[in-house]
Amino acid sequence: MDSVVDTIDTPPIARICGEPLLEIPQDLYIPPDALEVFLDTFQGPLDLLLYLIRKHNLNILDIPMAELTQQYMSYVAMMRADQLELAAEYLLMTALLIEIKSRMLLPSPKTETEPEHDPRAELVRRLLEYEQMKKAAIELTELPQAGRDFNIIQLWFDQQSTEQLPNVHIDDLHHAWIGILTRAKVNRHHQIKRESLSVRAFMSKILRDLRNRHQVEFQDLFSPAATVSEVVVTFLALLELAKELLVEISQSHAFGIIHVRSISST
Amino acid sequence: MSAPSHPPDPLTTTSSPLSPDTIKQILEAALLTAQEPLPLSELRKLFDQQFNAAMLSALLEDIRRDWNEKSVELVKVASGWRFQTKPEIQPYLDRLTPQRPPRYSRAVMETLAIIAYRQPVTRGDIEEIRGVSVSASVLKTLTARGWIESVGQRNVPGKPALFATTAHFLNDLNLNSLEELPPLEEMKSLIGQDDQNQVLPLEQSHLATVETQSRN
Amino acid sequence: MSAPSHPPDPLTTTSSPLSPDTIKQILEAALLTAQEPLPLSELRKLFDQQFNAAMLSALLEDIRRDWNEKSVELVKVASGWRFQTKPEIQPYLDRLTPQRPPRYSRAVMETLAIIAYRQPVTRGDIEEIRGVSVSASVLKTLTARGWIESVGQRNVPGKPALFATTAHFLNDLNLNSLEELPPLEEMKSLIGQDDQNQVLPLEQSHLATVETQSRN
Repeated sequence: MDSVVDTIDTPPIARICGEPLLEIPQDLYIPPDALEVFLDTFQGPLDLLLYLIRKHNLNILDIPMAELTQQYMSYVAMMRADQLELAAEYLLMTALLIEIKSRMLLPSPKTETEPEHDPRAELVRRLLEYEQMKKAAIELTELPQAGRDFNIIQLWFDQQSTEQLPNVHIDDLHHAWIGILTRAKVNRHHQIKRESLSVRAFMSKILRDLRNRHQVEFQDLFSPAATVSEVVVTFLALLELAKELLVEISQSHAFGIIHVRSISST
Repeated sequence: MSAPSHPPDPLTTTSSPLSPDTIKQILEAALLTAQEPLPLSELRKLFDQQFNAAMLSALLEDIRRDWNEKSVELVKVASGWRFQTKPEIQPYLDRLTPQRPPRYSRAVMETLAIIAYRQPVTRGDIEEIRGVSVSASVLKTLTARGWIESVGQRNVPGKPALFATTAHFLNDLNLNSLEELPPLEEMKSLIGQDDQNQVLPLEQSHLATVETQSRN
Repeated sequence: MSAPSHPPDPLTTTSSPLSPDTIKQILEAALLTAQEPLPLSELRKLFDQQFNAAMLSALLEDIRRDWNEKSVELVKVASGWRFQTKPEIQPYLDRLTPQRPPRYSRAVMETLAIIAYRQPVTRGDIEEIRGVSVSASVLKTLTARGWIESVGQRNVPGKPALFATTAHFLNDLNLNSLEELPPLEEMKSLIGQDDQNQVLPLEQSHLATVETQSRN
């Protein structure tokens, strides 16, 4: 350590309160090349002050201001000597420390309104509050942290596999239909006639049957299980299809087999 | 899974060899947390290449069996191994991501209504009733949904396709037949009384049935 | 765990009521695939609100026990339930991801601590406590991680933003609420045994406030 100190040249490395500082104070010496690292380890003037107080076992409730100020200024001088980029807050703190020190030297002005006030109180409050947060930060860092100490599980799954399709309720259909009718009524463009739904349904059914088979026998259009009304409706549907020229009904001879053929599929 | 007599310290890999159970645990954890399927080459890194691919493969097959009864399965895909949910669980999981159920446009709904109530109809019929042209995408939407299909062509110039609703449409709307569609009662008020008289007696009885059903 | 007096509505008309085992399977699948911790309210959606929270809680505890021996555990954090790997498995998993998440600097962690314990606070408040200016990058780091957010503005000139921690912060630190944060060290213990005999030069009122806050 001493050998390193010796390498420092005689010109004062700084002036504190006008007094030249010829060498770095022994008790807080750090190798110059480590200074920057050292400075980085401090989060600011409060951190540095706390370090000094704790290192020298100073009573935080009765800080010897002269001693602390001198220590602190040595550091700041050192940092400036090495032309480290020094946060302005360090210099501001120097001013504050000197102010507190000088106020303590003065006889406290006994005013009627204010009780005796320790000029160090605010500094102590800030130091303690900072220390509290500093320790809280260390504890927070030690808490298990997602991604660092454990991993969160999130399995791959295909959210696209079931595409949501619009839901249609029969009432929606009904409303759509009413909408059409209302518009139609307003426009008076065409007259909508009431038609039997079931005939229309059976027309579709017959066409669907014919689509694949091209031609069927008339009797095959009627399901053996069909009710009377189904038979009638099927027959009506067939007639309607014939009227709309969608099917062709043919009979080669009297009482022969009646063939139903889809015209559309030709 | 039986606990080893003294728990192996997973940190000190060099001192005590890992038990197959611990290796499986580590494999599981890696596969459950991985963002991508993990190939064997990656999985070997977990143990600093200590175990060969064959051994890890055997353990992976073991894990696959362990998970057999679960809702999540270990599968081997092109780029490696991964856990994934079984398809049968999907409908439940979908409830957590409620994309607001999409709705069909008015054009789609009206077209569907016309086809349902007036089938079989051509595109021209639909356009005439709606008073506006029907875009191809509307019919495509309904066809893709499996709700309508072409059941033939009308024998007029251009042979336009005739559309009808499908059995799938009835299923999806929880209907047994088209007669269960809501009766168009409101038409009475919309259409003149004259039209009413044209209804056949037969259809009256049919309608009565429909109306009873619709009240269910 | 008592079964509902009448069998719950089956999910679909065809399926039979779900067995507890199946419910657990579905819960597991949902929790294993979720991007965020799932609260009970979300988990109930899996079953169309069919089961009450108490029943699902009991099953979740069951699942937690089922996984006890595994390298993966079910935990409850601020936003709900989630699966995560146990810390002892991390050294293995780290081998798969060469770039470790950055250890946050003291500046970041102190800023985070001040926001966590003193929220809501402005940047000025943080600077006053730390005695140095807070760089924008520190707040940006914490915001980007989703740990802090601006929750409003203080009604003073300049309208500085007020910062608070998020639920995501609690989740990432395995916490259910801010009350689970490590308690702040008492001022008394910071002052030290020897110091305590001294007359406090502190403004008493101030200290009292601080200690009250630390108990929150």
